[in-house]
Amino acid sequence: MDFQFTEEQRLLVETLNRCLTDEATFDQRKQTLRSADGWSHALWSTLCGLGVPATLIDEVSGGLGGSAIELALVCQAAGQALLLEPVSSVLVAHAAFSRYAPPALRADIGDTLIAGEKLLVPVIDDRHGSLLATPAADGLQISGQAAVVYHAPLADYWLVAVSTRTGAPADTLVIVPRTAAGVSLKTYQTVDGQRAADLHFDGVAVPSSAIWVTGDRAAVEWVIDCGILALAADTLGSVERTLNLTIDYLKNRQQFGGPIGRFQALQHRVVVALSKVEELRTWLWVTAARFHGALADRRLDVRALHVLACETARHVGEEAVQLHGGMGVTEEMEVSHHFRRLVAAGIRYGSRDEHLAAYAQHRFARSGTPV
Amino acid sequence: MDFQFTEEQRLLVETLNRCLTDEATFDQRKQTLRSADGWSHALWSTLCGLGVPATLIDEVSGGLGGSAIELALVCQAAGQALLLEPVSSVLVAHAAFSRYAPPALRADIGDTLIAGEKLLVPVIDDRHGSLLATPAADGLQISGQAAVVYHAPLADYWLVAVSTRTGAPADTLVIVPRTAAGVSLKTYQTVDGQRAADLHFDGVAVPSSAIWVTGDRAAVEWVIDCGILALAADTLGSVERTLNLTIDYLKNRQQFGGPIGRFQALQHRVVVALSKVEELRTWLWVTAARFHGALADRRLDVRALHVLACETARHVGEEAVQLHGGMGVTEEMEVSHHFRRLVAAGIRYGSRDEHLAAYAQHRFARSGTPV
Amino acid sequence: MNLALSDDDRAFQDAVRAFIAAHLPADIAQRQLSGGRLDPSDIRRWQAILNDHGYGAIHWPVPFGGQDASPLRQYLFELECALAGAPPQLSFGVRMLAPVLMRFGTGEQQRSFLPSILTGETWWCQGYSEPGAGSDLASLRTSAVLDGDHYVVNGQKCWNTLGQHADWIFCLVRTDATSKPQRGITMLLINMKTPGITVRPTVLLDGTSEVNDIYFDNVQVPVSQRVGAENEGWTIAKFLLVHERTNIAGVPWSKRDFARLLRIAQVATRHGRPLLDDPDFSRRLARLEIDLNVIEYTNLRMLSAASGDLTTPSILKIRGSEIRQAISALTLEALGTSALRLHSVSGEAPMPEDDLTRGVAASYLNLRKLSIYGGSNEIQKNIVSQLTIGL
Amino acid sequence: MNLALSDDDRAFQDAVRAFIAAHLPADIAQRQLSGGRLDPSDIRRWQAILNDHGYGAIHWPVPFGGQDASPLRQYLFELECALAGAPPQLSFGVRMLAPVLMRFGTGEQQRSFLPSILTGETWWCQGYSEPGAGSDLASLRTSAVLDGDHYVVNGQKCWNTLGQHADWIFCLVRTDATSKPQRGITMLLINMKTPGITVRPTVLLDGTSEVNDIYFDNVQVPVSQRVGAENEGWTIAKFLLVHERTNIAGVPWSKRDFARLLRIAQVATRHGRPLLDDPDFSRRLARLEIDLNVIEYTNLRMLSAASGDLTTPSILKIRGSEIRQAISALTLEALGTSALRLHSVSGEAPMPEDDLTRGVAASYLNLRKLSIYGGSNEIQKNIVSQLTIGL
Repeated sequence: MDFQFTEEQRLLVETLNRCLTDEATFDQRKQTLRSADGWSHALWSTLCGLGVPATLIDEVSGGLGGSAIELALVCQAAGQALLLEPVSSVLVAHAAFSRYAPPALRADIGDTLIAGEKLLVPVIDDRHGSLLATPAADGLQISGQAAVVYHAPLADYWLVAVSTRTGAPADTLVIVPRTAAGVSLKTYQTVDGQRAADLHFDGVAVPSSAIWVTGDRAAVEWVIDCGILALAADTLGSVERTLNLTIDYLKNRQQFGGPIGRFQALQHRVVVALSKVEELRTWLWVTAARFHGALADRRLDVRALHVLACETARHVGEEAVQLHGGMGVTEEMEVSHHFRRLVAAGIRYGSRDEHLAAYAQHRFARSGTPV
Repeated sequence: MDFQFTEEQRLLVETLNRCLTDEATFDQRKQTLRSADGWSHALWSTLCGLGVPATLIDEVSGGLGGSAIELALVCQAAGQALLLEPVSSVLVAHAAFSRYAPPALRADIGDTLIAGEKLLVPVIDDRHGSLLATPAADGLQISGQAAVVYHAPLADYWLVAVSTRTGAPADTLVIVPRTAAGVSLKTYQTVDGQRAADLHFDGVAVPSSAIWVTGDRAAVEWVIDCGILALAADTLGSVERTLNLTIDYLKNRQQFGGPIGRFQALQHRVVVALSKVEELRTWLWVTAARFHGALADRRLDVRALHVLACETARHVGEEAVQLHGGMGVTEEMEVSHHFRRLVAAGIRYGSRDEHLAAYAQHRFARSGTPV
Repeated sequence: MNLALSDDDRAFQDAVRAFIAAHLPADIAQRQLSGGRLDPSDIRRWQAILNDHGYGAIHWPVPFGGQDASPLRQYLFELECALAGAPPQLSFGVRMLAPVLMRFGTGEQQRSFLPSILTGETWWCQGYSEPGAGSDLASLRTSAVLDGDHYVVNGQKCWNTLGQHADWIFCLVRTDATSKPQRGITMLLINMKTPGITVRPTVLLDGTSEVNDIYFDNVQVPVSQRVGAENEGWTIAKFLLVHERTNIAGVPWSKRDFARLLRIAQVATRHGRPLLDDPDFSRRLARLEIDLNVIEYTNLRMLSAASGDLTTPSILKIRGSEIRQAISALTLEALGTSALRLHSVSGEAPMPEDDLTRGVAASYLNLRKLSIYGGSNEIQKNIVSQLTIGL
Repeated sequence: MNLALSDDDRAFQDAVRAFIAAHLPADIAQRQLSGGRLDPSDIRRWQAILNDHGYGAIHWPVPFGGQDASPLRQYLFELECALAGAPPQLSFGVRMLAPVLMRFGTGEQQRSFLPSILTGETWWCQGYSEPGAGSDLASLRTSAVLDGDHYVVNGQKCWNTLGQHADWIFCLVRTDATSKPQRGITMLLINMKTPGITVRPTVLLDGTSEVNDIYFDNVQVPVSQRVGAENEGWTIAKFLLVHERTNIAGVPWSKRDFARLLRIAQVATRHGRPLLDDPDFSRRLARLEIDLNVIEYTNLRMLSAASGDLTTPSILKIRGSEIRQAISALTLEALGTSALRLHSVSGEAPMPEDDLTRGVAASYLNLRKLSIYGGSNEIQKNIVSQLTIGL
């Protein structure tokens, strides 16, 4: 049993963090937030130069063939640095690309994805399940909508999960160019400062060459699970940084004649937060390490991970703001930016309660009786 | 709007507390616990001398005609003093007696109940619902069992809630003498040192004169709600005392060169406990004050009360033990006795989760759809 | 014990309802109830309407234009206002400065300042906190040096709420730097137009600028604008803390927000059925409603008691803020990702502003302040501990 | 990162399983798995069996009779033992005193005391806490005065676990009252039969007497029974604290208890259907299982790391105890009132002792100790805070 990262993995993290410390500063981020596009093309180029988009593309397609561990490592760094660039979305889409994209498509767009010249992000609205595919002359035709799709406005291609039966969960994956006829979108900034959109598909034609899988709910679930893993990793990075900021603040903020970190009630609350972060860390790496294997049930691991990530995001975020006092609610403090990222993380991909219920159902329900 | 107790109510509490402070000491209790009967006939006589059994009997029958407020006041005092005597059970049965007993029975046994010479306690096993009444020559015949009935072995009469249809909740109230043919019981001490029994009814004959109500689920629910109110009041008394003991301990226990009560982390935990006690106190009196009126829905009030009482019992009990350190788990400390009473309180009359679900169902379910 | 309202109080409540139904402007109510942000002009407008109908400050004594309303009536009034969508009255003048002036102010000060508080003409703000004096208020350092018939004020205040709209500020300043921190503090009333005052809004995490830094650079304040004696400011600050507690739990606003949450739970769906029918969600709603009902009656119990337990206001502050924050959090969760939309940036179409999601995330973020300001919940716990354990 | 067991470790686990299946007495396993109380003779019997098959103390170095087992193997061994219903090994000798003797003891002490720990012949107990020195261990006052070749020991120890069955005790005593508290402490090994020792059991809230007060009245202890140098006892105590942490989270016992809870949830009913099918209950079970799995892997992560984060043992202690307590609480709740039966007092019939409810309430009560002893959870939080905030 081995919990160590490989030398390559360690190197990946070091390189990435060194770059982000230099080029993704908090001041830089505040500027980017105010920019028209809401993300930094320059920073993205730098990340591409480091090979970030190649990380999750399979080796046959020319990528680095990273696993769920690499996905989580990169997303953790992205969360620590509060990135506005679509790293997690792109990497999740690339993981799906490596597993499900048809060969012709790999040859066609693999290189531009690896280089980061073209952006592919997932469009999954599993909550509403309102994207429907119907058979068409050569392939499928898609109608419906997808709400609050992170990074959708930044992408060149969308990896879209659609249903083939009305009212049923999505079971089909197709790729749609952002410029396809019949697509419209409303773009906005989210609570955590990222760009997202509500997408509307009005009879969008999908040729059979753009269809990755059909009638395969497990494939869609796999992509969703990658997304949850990526979000949990981002959350881990964010709570780690948030906790460090809070500890620094407690050491330095003077009230009643000394640093407030000497008050035991605050100390014990920090320990509780720290303990939750430690537990999220454990389970993120357990889930990532077992993601591709047969050691455990990935569905249970991921449900548990999401429950922990939602709870930890909420708890650490709220505690950090409270322990920062008034400063915690100001735009100028980094902690308030992490807080908003954590608020969003606690909501995306379904609520903590839904995932806990799904865990219980999957684990304890017997003989088909719904729990 | 008036939250004050009447002069009579204040007097009742003062008299009772003065008596219990003198005669129901902790040392006395430890002796009683070791005694063969497990309760003190002497203390019971004293309480009878103060008129405690008369409190909830209606004035027409010669009692004091107390309301839910008096019921709660007496039970609160009983909880504070950790009474082993069947005060709460008797008072709940008396409340039911005043409301549902047939006139002949009132004339027959009213005086001995008021005097405390004969004891009547409720037998309600709503959880198992396994007592069934079938029609018989003159009245009913009861078979089945009731588990963990507090104070059943101490009583002369049992007020038994039975079902008239298999599998249905109890909807009928009858009185059964402890000595009735066909009755057997297994007696034991409970976790909180009280006496209880598992009752077995094997074709016990109930003459029609002993039937109080039939086919009236609301009547049974009213008695159950009285029981929950009494238990919550007992719990309030117990957590109040527990909190005071804990505060005293924190002031006096010396570690690291001073009283441990100067540690802020412990102080803040006391405040959280204190706040929960304050909230339980509020809701107990709101529930009691509205119990007989039309101001609110008694079923919601009582469900909420039980939820609060279970949570507060558990929280305050566990915190008190923890803050007492090793001393908290010893038999010699009063706090460990309160803790056990609170543990039992958190389990009796159904779990916190069940009552919260019932509240949600009753409050939010629409158009008959089960929530 | 009788939890029914007296006939008189019931009549008062009915009258308030009727007044609100007749006079609360529909556009204001619409903004409030749909989670829109507070418009300062709404507050002024509503204060003027209140005053026109004798509701300008019902808790004030009759000679000053109030109704001498009991704490219970104050609560009923605020509850009806909140549920109907009236904006909150600006507490700085009506609830904070006014009682201070009535107790410590000169007759001249009362005549000069009280009437325009009633009419809403003068907007007051508060200058207490400083960068180094938040929870530890007594360590404030903004100085006022007496120079003839003026004080000369220098220093910086922070966490000043809505001062960018204010006409006047009441300030705690240090007039004696040599004595122990609580001594040597004085209260001054300062016109915001006095030369030397700079207001710099602080951008908060919900995107608003609800608070400000205020800088004082040799600001001249006539001695006649001092409240009470020099170096008696701490007494006044403490008086305010004890005095201002009728609505410390914020129950009216929690009830308004909870009603909105219920509406959302009826409309929003999870797995195709109304959220209200989801077992997990309905239980959390139930648990929260219980807390809300309990805190409402804990508050009423305190208001009705001749003399309350000294720990109760702090407990109400702690639990009231926690519950209101919990309501905002559950509302956010009820809406899920659709609450995450903030600012429209797309040229093609305006951002959807349906009533349900509007302002929900911003409100959740904004309400983090509740457990921080007005004596943080940690300070409140220290107070309760001091009163009970005393160590 | 590879979370599969190595082939060697898998083989070790298989061997342990086979050994247990062949040699764990059925009556002992039955008592353990049905929530019965621990019988001291079970512990001695099982230790002898373990030793007969080379499992007496697998973590000891080979020269002393151990297997030099890695922390992971120690964990696997304890897990298999717990799940199968083996009693816990008595840690005082095997896990606490033995490493101390190996590190600080003389060759003579090692030869005298280690073998009988392995065989289970000698029952050791620990004399650390005193009435005035619980969490604040350094303030202990039991004195040892050197008199020729003996120390004369006077004082009182409390919270001594299972000392009523013990042959020997290792004790921290004060040998220098003048220096600062942590200095001046010495460790002595004392035969429990030495004149002057009185053991008085403390009755606990679950009715057991698992702990004792031990009184020392001019007890003579040969200098040869001192471990390490005089006044070096604090160093030894700290060594133990750091050393003894493989199983600090108690995961094996939590897993055993959780398995029992699952069995109960399949059999017990609520409203006529199995508790496991109740939505509320199944979610609480799920949430608890997640915590348990997480703490298991947090523990394994620590065991596998060359050098762990210093905060991790404390976190494992805190969370491990909380989770085990939560399992016992949920088990109690699963059984409802039927768990409240304690002692039969009726002559007519014996109290039912069906496997499900037996010992559940007693266990819940007994396990309150977990967050109190071995450095209370509050002390653990102080330690973590010291390591992170450092104030």
